[in-house]
Amino acid sequence: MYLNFGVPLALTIIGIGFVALMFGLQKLLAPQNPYDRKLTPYECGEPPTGRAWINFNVRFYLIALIFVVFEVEVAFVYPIAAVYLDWVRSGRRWYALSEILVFLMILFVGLVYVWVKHDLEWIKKVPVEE
Amino acid sequence: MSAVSEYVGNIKDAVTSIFEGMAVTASHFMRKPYTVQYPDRMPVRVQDTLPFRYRGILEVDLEICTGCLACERACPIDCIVIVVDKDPQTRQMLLSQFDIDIAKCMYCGLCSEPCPTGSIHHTTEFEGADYSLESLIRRFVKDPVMAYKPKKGPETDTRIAPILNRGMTYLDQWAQPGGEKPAEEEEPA
Amino acid sequence: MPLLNTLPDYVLTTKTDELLNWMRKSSIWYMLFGLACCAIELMHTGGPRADIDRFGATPRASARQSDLMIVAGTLTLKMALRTRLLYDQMPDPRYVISMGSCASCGGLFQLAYSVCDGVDKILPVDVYVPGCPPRPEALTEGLLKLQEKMMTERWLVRSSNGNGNGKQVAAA
Amino acid sequence: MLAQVIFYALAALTVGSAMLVAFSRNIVYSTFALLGAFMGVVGIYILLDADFVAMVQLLVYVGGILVLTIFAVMLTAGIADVTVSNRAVGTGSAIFTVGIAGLVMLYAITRTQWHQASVVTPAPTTYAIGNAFLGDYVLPFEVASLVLLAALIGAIVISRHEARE
Amino acid sequence: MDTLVQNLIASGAFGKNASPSMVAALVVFIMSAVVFLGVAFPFAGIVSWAERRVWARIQSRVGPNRVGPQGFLQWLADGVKHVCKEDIIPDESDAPLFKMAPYLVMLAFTLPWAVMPFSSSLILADLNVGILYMTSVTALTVVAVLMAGWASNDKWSLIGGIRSAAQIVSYEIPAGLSIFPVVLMTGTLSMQGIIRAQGWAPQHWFLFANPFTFVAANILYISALAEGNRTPFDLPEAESELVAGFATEYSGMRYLFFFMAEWGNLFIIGAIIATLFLGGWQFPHVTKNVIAMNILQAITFNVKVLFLVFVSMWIRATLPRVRIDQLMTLCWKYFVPISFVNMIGTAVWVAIWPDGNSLMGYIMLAAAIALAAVFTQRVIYYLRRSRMEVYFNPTI
Amino acid sequence: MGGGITLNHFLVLSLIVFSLGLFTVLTRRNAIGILMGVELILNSANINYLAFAFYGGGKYDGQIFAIFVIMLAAAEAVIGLAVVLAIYQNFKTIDVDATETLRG
Amino acid sequence: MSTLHTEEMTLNMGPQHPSTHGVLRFVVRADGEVMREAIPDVGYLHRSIEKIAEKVGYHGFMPYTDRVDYVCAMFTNQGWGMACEKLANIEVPHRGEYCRVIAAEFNRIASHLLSVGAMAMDIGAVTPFTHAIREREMINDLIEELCGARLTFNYMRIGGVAWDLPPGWREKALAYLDHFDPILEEYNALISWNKIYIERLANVGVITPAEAINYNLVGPNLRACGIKWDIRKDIPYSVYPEFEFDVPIGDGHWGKLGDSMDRYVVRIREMAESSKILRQALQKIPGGPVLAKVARNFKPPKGECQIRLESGRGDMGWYVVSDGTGYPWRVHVRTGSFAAMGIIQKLSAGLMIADLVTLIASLDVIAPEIDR
Amino acid sequence: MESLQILERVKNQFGDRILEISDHKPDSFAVIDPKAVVEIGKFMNQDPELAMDCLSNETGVDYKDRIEVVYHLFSYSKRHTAVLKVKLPRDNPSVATLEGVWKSANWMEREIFDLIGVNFEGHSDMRRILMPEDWIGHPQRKDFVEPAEYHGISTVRESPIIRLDTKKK
Ligand code: SF4
Ligand code: SF4
Ligand code: SF4
Repeated sequence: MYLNFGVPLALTIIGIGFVALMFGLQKLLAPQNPYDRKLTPYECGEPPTGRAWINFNVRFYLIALIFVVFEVEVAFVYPIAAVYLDWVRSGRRWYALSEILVFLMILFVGLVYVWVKHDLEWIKKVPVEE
Repeated sequence: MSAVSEYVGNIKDAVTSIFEGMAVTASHFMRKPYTVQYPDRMPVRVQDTLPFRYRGILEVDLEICTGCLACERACPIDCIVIVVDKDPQTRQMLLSQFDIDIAKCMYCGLCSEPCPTGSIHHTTEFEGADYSLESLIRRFVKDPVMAYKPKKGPETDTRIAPILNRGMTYLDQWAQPGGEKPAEEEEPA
Repeated sequence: MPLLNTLPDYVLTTKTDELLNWMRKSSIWYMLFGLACCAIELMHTGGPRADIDRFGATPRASARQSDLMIVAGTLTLKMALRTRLLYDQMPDPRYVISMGSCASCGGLFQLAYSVCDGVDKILPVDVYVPGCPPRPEALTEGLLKLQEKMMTERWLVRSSNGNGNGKQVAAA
Repeated sequence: MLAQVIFYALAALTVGSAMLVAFSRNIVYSTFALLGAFMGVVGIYILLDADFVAMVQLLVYVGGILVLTIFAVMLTAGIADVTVSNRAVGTGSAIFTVGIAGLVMLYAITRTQWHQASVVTPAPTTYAIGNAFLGDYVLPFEVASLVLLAALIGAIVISRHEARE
Repeated sequence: MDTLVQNLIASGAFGKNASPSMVAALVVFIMSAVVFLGVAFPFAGIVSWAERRVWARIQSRVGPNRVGPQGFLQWLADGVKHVCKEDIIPDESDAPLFKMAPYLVMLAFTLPWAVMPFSSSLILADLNVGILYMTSVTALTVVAVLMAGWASNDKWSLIGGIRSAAQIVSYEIPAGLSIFPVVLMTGTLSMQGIIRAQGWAPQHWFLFANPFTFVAANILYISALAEGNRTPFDLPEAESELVAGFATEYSGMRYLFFFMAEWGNLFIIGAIIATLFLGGWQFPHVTKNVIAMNILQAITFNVKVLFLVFVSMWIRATLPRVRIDQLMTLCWKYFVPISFVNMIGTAVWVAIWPDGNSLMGYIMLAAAIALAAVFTQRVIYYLRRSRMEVYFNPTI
Repeated sequence: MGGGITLNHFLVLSLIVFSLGLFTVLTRRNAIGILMGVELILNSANINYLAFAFYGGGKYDGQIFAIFVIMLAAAEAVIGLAVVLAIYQNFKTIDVDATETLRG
Repeated sequence: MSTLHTEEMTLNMGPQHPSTHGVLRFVVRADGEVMREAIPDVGYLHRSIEKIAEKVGYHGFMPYTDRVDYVCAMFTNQGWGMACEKLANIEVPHRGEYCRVIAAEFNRIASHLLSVGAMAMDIGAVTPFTHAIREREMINDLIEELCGARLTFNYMRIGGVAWDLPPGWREKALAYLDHFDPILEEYNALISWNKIYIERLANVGVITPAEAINYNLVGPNLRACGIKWDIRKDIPYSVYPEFEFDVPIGDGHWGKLGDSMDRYVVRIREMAESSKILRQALQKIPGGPVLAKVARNFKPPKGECQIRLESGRGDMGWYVVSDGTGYPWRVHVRTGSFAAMGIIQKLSAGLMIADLVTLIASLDVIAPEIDR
Repeated sequence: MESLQILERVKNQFGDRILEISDHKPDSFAVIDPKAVVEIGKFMNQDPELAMDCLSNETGVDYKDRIEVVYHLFSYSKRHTAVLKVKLPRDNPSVATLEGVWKSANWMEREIFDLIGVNFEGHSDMRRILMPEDWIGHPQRKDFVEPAEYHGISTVRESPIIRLDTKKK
């Protein structure tokens, strides 16, 4: 098993090494001619107005909140899904099935709740002009 | 429409419409491309396939240019420069300069309409890309040439006759909208 | 430390140069920069008939990833400053094709009060394509001309003629 | 030997990133440094023969919590000017407290004689965990889903009244 | 791979007292390098060329055909060109993060190849959490994209990065849920195990095992496309809205790595689907020869994957782009509930027929063939309908 | 696990991570920073669980506990960040001290 | 979201932006993905054509009219011709009018093709765009054979058209129309009825009829609001009364009345109508000259007039003041895009950034027509 | 209704505020008092007989001695059109805006302000629309001279062709 997980390690090293190598090559082959106007942010030809590092809209944030919960749920279901077949084979199928159903149902309730409470909608209200 | 049937209906619409779209693209995948593999991989030059009326880069046949300056006057943006002056001895019109700035020209064809002999005319040539603007000036007069004098009756000179012939056909087929007579152009605008 | 135009002139190095130039010229990404009527012909050039993608030239939206700026159309004074900025934001090596009479010298709009007669007043232009508008084939020919020019460039080899890599345009 | 190298590398990654999290003056750097810490911990888990847990860590921490945190940073902090992490507790006192606690625990660790069983050969753990979930730990398992549900609804309710106005 | 290492040591290729771990490390390293440089990297390039050709053809163009035979080396030209490009780091940007993002992206693109089951024995590491590993390493992409978008300090990049992140994380849910039906039916997480549980014949593929898996396969494919930022979900790179999305400020090599990762992910998407639902490398036992068998299997696998890659190109050439709110609606209101239903349905199905229902396989297969027939009929209709011979240009 | 890596190695490692997490919690005034510290602490706890499980002879209870801890961590993060959000939009700041002063 | 006071961010869309057709600029004040407003900033293509008219004579101005709206230059040509003819009241020969109509309708198809294609591309589907370009290429071939240029035609003259139809042209044109109608259907199957496409367009940028008139929207944009108004029918000019065609109007079938989808569909249907007109015109084109006699130094009497015609972007007005000399005193073009641009700021509030793109595309604004 | 009748009707309504009605072919027009623009506009917009619901065109003309603003009104319901004019002095001309009556006036007036230099009182944002903000002068005026350079970009370009003059003509 360590051997197996050695592969990702090796791939990591290789990938990073590859990228670094390419950058080295670029350092050698590419011209470097920076000057201040070249380094300004790209704004379709306009001089930039306002900074980009601003507080972004919350909308994505709620999505992320919901996401994390379901992600954990997915993580939980993996092991039982893996053993489900054995349990079915060994004749405790309805028990296992009910387990899974209960677990999923509880979370499905969560989804339904979020849905009916319109927290999945993208609120396209015009923000009030102050 | 109730929510559920709408839900299902949306799925159905999406699937069917995407199905149709994929069918169309698949059919296009089977068709042969519409590309003209300019410049190298094509049987004929593009220039030869262009219609007769195509307004390409201008060309002047000095042999039949009468030096009437009608084209220079007709050009809205003065990209034709003609210098023609009388030779003191032979009382002949002498063309000493005939330049066209094809970088500035807008290929509108207004200059070739009034030309009495069809000397200045558009070709189907369009390849003129170059590295400098100076090389985009077409200089037709190398050393001063005598301007052409329209004769009564048919052209006799065997060298000029075919050229004049071309010019006249050009005028008939192309450059004389509504049978407007070139005679009218003589009066200064 | 880039070793551009530093290597001596051996067969090997020149061959390498040729290879690099060949690769570079076969993948010219041009910036979507249609200004006026010529922009339509620019679209057509990317379109099915005169498919400029054959030469590996694809449009890019961002100046950061484009090698070629095809100035397609009338450059008004109001636009000129932006154009300059966009050109500045392109990474070296970068090239400019001036497409059409307007871009080359103002063309029929030299009479106008609000038009910058010719893009070469603000940018170094590599290839001028005459026409109003140039038909797609003409633009393709302009691209081929540009490729010829790129082939003559010295990349790694020390450049005897002033034909170094790209055009190291100084800040302006 | 190799195992040692790998262990120390991973440990270095973890601790280094953790230090960046702790000491960086730019909260965005701290957030992205968290990624390094999590990845290092994933490696440690694998060394500890817990491949499934490692994957869950990757999935939940890196894929979920980290992203959530980044969003939170982008949303709340006026990022451009959060280069200072001004102290709630003075750094000195903090270091003092942490130092004391750390020393105590270090003492405990080194002094205690842990009962160490003979190391078992690594074996796939997913099935064991799954069986446990369906068997002995079935109650916590179901409760977990309830906890998640509560978390979901709670989070939504908390951030509800600004979703509407 | 363990066996390989044992054999090597036994054969004494590394001298008498070679430390096994060292040998193993060496072997692993070399094999990984071979797979990455020999398969992943070229594929990423070639598929970019292939997509341009396919795309062009669908748009009745020709596409790049000048560099090498049929322009096959176009990808190389692009690569070299980008190496020769100046590398701009905008001075407004956050340099360390700006430089780090490409590394992360490449990492997210390299790691999945560890469990790529090319054939019955050609696999780097048959992790017994393989599929879980496959799905969870994509999480790195999210962080990388956010990093790039934020570090560029450019508005287009920021919006692009956040859009991309929100989209990827959202679609991880239906993707994860759509994997469960297969896991439920096989009871294993390892790629090889899943493939072994299927047969070479289509009716033994999980795609046709039962209606739920069929739906699950489609959902998984679409979600994977969404995670790979492919049309119709290419909002982050939406050229007409956000200039080039989170990569707007990147130039030269740095940009190319984002580019490469996107193309390379296509193969990974295809591989996941092919493994889970299309029977992976399964091939009838025509020969006893292990080598030949493996080659055949590898070919089968690659054919399946490439077909899926082609389909994704085809979709990209067909569909318009959805809006961000529609994207989320599609994910949370359509895919997630349907995946829930899928999962429960499969659980019940397995509870009833633990060993699958072979009759169903045939029925589903027949249905699929009928669908394909209808499709062909439509295609022929359009071919007949249009009179493409009306070209006025004699040179065509 | 060979190579002379003993239980203590892991314990010390987790100790260091824990201390750093504690330090973060103590010194950050930014609520999100505090949450990050908590995540670090939970990670160190997990390392301990797994280490004990590993060296304590192949029982999987440790791993199961670790999974539950991860689950709780996720829940905690969700709630915590939601609270951060609420605080932020009530007080326009996530400076914990400031919120105390503002409250009431 | 506004209670959460996420800072609003100011985006510059354009002047160099893939979506803006030609060089337009929008200052977008966005809150996350939702726009508060998008302020158009035009003039990047102001080429002072109206002023140039006072320098070059009446004939010499004809090529410049091509550049007023290069996507459908026939109409600008025709407009200038009609204005001058009305000033000097010149009678255009019957065949000349037919030639004008034929050329113009072909050009209308080309213009609408570009419009719908660009719209599809803005929504992310590139294939429809290239197909539209392909069809345009064929139309260009036809027009090129007719007048020698692909884009800047300079085909019409004061008092008619410059050149008669070349021999064999009618057959080609009819053959093309036979090819075009199936292509249109195919195009619809490919993109128009695509679910995603409809979802993107329906209920976006809804314009009420009253607004449309008040903002002086014209052409397809006006008809999309359900107002059956077409200069070709309602203020007949040229020989349009001789043809059978009907005026497609928007019916909020996919969403509200007057949304982007309606505008799109109106354009699609107008292409079919144009092809109808073309078939009739090509069938019953009379003989005779194509150009009335007009002196080369054309001097209309003192006076002023305004003419209106239905261009690809709708009601185009040419206002000409003549002082009796060979040079016009003042020329003013009132174009559809200029008016359409004026309404964007109002419509944009509350849309998403992605919607702004489709809104611009659906209004079919063309930079030179705004700036001239 | 015929254009002239319309103008007559307006004349009856407003009397001497209509300074002049010209039936000069082809387009007849009425010259009105600049101060009365808004009320006349309102009247023509609301009067059921006229119902001029659309200001189809508004433009400025610079005659060398005066500046005229021309309004082309049109009625979709009645399908008739009318032309109004106001004559303004050439130095700082100014007239009330019609934005309140017809929204379409907004941009057209901005254009007139930009190119001719008529100032419209009460206009919501009287900025330059076509020319750059920092442009000097109003180009459509007859006496406008093109500046030699703009931000360092010279606006003149000599033709590359040198006319070789052999002898004076
Ligand atoms: S084509 Fe037009 S622009 Fe060119 S020279 Fe002739 S008249 Fe002048
Ligand atoms: S109009 Fe013709 S003949 Fe007269 S000068 Fe020009 S080219 Fe010569
Ligand atoms: S060169 Fe001609 S076609 Fe091109 S932009 Fe200028 S006027 Fe338009």
